[in-house]
Amino acid sequence: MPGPTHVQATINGEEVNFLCEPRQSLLEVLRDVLGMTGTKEGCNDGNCGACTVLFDGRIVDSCLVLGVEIQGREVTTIEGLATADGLHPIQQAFLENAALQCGICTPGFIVASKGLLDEEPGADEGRIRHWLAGNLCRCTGYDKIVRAVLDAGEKMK
Amino acid sequence: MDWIDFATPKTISEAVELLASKGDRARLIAGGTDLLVQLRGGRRSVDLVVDAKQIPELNEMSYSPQNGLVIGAAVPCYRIYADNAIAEAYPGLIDAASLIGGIQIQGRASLGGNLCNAAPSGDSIPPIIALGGVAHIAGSNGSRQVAAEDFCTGPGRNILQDGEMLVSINFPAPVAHSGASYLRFIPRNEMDIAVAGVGTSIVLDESGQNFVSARISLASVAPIPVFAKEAGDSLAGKPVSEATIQQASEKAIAAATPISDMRGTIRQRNHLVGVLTRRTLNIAVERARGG
Amino acid sequence: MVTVFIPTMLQPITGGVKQFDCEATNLRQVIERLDQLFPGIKDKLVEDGRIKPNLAVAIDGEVARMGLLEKVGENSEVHFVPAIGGGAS
Amino acid sequence: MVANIVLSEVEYTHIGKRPIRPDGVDKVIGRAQYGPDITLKGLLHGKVLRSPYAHARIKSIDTSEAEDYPGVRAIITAQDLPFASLSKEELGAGYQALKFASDHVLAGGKVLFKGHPVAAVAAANPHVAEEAAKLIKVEYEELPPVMSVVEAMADGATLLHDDLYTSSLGEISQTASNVAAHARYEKGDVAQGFDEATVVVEREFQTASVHQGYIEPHNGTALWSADGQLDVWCSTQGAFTVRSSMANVLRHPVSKIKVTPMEMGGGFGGKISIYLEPLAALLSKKSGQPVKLVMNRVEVFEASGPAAGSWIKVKMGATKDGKLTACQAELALDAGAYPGSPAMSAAMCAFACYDYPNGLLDAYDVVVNKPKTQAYRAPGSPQAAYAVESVVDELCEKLGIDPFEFRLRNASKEGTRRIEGPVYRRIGLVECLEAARSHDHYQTPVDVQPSGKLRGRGVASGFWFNRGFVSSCNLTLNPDGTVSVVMGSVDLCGTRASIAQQTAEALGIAYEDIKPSIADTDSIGYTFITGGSRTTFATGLATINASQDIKQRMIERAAAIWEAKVEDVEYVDAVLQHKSDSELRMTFKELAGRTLTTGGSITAQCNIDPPGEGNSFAVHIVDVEVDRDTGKVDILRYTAIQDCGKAVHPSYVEGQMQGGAAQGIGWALNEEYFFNGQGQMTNSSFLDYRMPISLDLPMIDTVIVEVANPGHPYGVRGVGETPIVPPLAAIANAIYQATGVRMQSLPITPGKVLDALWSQNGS
Repeated sequence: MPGPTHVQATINGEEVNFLCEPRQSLLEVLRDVLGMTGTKEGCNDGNCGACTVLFDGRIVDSCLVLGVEIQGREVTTIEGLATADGLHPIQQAFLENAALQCGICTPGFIVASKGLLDEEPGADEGRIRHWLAGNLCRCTGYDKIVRAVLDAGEKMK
Repeated sequence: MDWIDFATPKTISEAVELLASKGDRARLIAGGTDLLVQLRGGRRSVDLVVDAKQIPELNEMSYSPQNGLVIGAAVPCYRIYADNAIAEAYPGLIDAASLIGGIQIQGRASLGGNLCNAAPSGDSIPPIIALGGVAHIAGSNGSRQVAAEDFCTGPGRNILQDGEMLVSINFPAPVAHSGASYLRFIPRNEMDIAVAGVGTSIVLDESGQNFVSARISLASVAPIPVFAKEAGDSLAGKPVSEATIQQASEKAIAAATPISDMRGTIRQRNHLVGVLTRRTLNIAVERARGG
Repeated sequence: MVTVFIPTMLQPITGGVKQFDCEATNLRQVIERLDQLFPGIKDKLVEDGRIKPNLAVAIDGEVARMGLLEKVGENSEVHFVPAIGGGAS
Repeated sequence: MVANIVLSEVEYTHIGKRPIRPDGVDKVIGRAQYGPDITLKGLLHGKVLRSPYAHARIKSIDTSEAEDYPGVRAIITAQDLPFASLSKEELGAGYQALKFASDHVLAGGKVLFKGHPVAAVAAANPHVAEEAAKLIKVEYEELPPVMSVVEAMADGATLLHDDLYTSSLGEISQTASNVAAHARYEKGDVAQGFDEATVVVEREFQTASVHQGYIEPHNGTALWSADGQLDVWCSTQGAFTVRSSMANVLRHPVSKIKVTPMEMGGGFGGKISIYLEPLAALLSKKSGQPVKLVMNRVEVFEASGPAAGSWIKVKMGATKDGKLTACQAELALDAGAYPGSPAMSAAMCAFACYDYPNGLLDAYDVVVNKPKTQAYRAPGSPQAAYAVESVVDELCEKLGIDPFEFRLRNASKEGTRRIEGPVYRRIGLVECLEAARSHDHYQTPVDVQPSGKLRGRGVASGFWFNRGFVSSCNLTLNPDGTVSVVMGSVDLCGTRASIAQQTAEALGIAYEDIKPSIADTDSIGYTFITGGSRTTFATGLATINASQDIKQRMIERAAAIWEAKVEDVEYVDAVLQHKSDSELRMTFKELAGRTLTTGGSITAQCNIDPPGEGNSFAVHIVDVEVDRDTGKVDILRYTAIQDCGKAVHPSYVEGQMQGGAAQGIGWALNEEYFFNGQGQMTNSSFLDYRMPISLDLPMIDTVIVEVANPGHPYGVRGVGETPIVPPLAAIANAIYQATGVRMQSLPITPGKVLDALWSQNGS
């Protein structure tokens, strides 16, 4: 059995080097290797979206990406959204609209919403609901989440 | 998950060599949205995972009204539906590419992977079959081409031999007055496995009132995706009418051999094949008349 | 007088008596009085000196929180009800 | 368009406002530490080996090969639990309870559900632990599984437990049975009641097992030190419940167990029981290192606690004027592998919305070969309401009376005696029914039907107790004039905010000046779980009481500083002032700044087990569309109306109502445990266990009806349970209006709708 693989990637704008086993998912690498636990595991099979990250600007489930696959690529996680100037407009909108209850799905929803609003800040309710179909929330019934994303879109226009 | 090795070949020949060296203990990964779940759940076991995404031919996507469409085996769904020319020429394919999983999955999952995974419920397979897709295969003994309807051989099994890989799926250029559609029935509105799915592709005559030809393919109603040839053939030369469409839907039902399981019963699935055949034919006719 | 309502399933012990009035200042006394009149009923309600774990006692509509020490008022109503588990959100 | 309405009678400064929650920022930037996020020096990772069978005897377990596997540090089986070495005599009356609790954690002689833990491994990383677990050899003797209450209660049914007898309020059956308990409630004379009725409807209903579906999997991390100190970190609704359950199963003193509750990724009642925590503890004890276990999603479905499946028969009679004459129900709820289904609370909730003269209820707690059921939002009440509210709908139809009119004629109100005895105090059911009837949703006709689609509207009501239970709060006045509130209640969804608001209101200071936090079990008085819609009410009372204490201490301190009499000083709007000398005046912050030099900190604490439960009622209205060709049901419009008492933070109250409704919609339409013939769950993933996704739901309108609870100074009742009660029946009733078919089995899947439509057409 050979040893772990060296991977170099850009995560949240910074160059990162790490060792991982090929069988470790990007989610495991983020959480267990790099200590970035903001990305959450809900199902580990691509059906809940809690582990959503941006991979070269596209949203993906990080449980369905191998850590070795991000060699030379760019990843953005929930930890990369707020800046020294403050929260990202989507984060602020989630707070103001009470769009989180337990909060476990929240990082995934916020990152997924960023993937949409960066391209389509004017997305309407139907478009938002369709875009977020891969993100499960069990607390809110989605109502306040959709309102928060609509609200954030207004601010990002 | 058990230990795996990971290789990132840059050429088809390199990939073929790697695959050949491990036989059935090696598997090509494109989006990984099926493979990783199967490896993690112990439903599939391999020693070597070979990345398809560094190989240019597998990432190629090209379309011309003359030569048709080539979709590299590793091209993710979102690239297909983001391409306006392709979306316009192959709406039936777009129907499927935009409903596999959610947006996250569509960022990774490929039609090639969907075909190789050979699930009876694979959403893109009926439209690939209906549109006359051909699988271009490379292997240590050279390359070959296989019609999509001959590609799947059983649940999770396909025609690829050890050391062979899918390079691309090629589609003929759409002819005038043609249209296609894919619909599946699921209890939720997305993120679900088809209880039944139907892909249809039709060509109308110039008047738009008669079928010239039709191909119909079914998902989730047999161990493999079904090419319901007789159902499609029954429309050739017939007028577009409720009666002919009804007749074709009955032939589609006759081609289905569903089982009862937790997702649906035999009766429900046969019924749905009829409903979806009628609905997709009507959509396809509308599309054929519209463009 | 404290009014005690006898649960349906204990009425065989009371010979069908559904209600019972007695003088008492706390729950322990209520159950002692009951047991004097209907011997054996205490064993159904109390275990190891405490109200049985699957049982709750409602006094004037409030579930007793002090166990057998719970005070009963002059005109209190006492009901024996099943304990409900922690419902939750 | 109607969205969220709050019907308030009283306005406050902080209560009823919508501030940003104190824990919000950490949760939107990914910094909040949930259970699986914890890491410790030398942390090992565990994996549980689980039974593939629903019912089998364990003949042998061989761990030798796994023990030799490189990287493995510890392996445990039931032999490592204290119960294995305790005799029946030593344990006396507690024998059976401990046996059940211990066997649930790690199977002793028998496995009773697929996923039942049999052994656990700790290793250097989770992959090695998983590989090693596969090397443990277990020999089973398969037994026939018993999967439904109907099967389990049948004569000659296979028994899960040889030593389980039916307990009927202290009476124990003579022979062993799968029925763990039977309860009966009675009032008046039902036979006579039915004789007086013009219309009698009797129907049977079944519901499938469903899961709470929290997104965060169960987890547990433990460090058992050489001196016997056991530290536990986990996601739980109640750290003290975990502590006592651990003490019980591990026979370890509570004083040696410290439980630190992490942030919680959803519970809904499912995160009260212990699962992985004792395994982590035993693995840590054996390995000498901290051990973390996290379930995968399959394990969550197969081996945590779903809500009970049920069989319920309801019979109701009413006069032609629409007055109920008699209500009768038999309710059998499955407990899973060990006793403890919510059958009794289902019975108490069944007719709680109605005032009726004659009633008879029989409730049965029945064991079956499924994972042990747990609470799920108003446990038992949704199943009961599904049956009762469906029958009420049929009565209304037969009598030709509007469903709200019928409910109002028979509504429970202040003074109505519940069948189990207690009398309602001030409740708000009538107000909810009236708000629902006059709501824009009910006043607007159902949209016209597009071709092939059938539309209909349904309504239903529901009830939950909202009992208080024990809570503790410690308040500290900080030198900068802020107040720290330490509580034992974990924060599921805004607890910090609602407690901070109540504290701010009680003290008259700014919401931002309240610093709420949640303590471990060593640092606060006993506090019962966050659940049962009790926390905003009971922990709120604790902080309000402690706040009064803080005020009194501040008055005393001001008096001491001013060398005045305590009774001459008063606290008005967060200002300390002398009643007669207007020169003597200090703001809250000024006095706070002087505390350290005038005698030290001012603190207060309150431990409370409050009376004054604020029963909550809800009424829901739903419009559905049924696809005649596919049987698919879509929710077109949804309105939830509820008496929550005073809504402390209306946004989170609305969130509870919307979330509960969404879960109820899933329960009604698609969610179910699907078992194969061997009793094995076959849909244990979020793909096949179909919880509603964003596209499945419309916006969910709410009306908060604020009928103040007289048992709380601001009128708080609690909210979280009741909203899951009405949706099941409301949707079934709407489907009936759309199709003419009564659906008597949940979930109402497209396949069942098709079958029903086919039978209706006689095809």
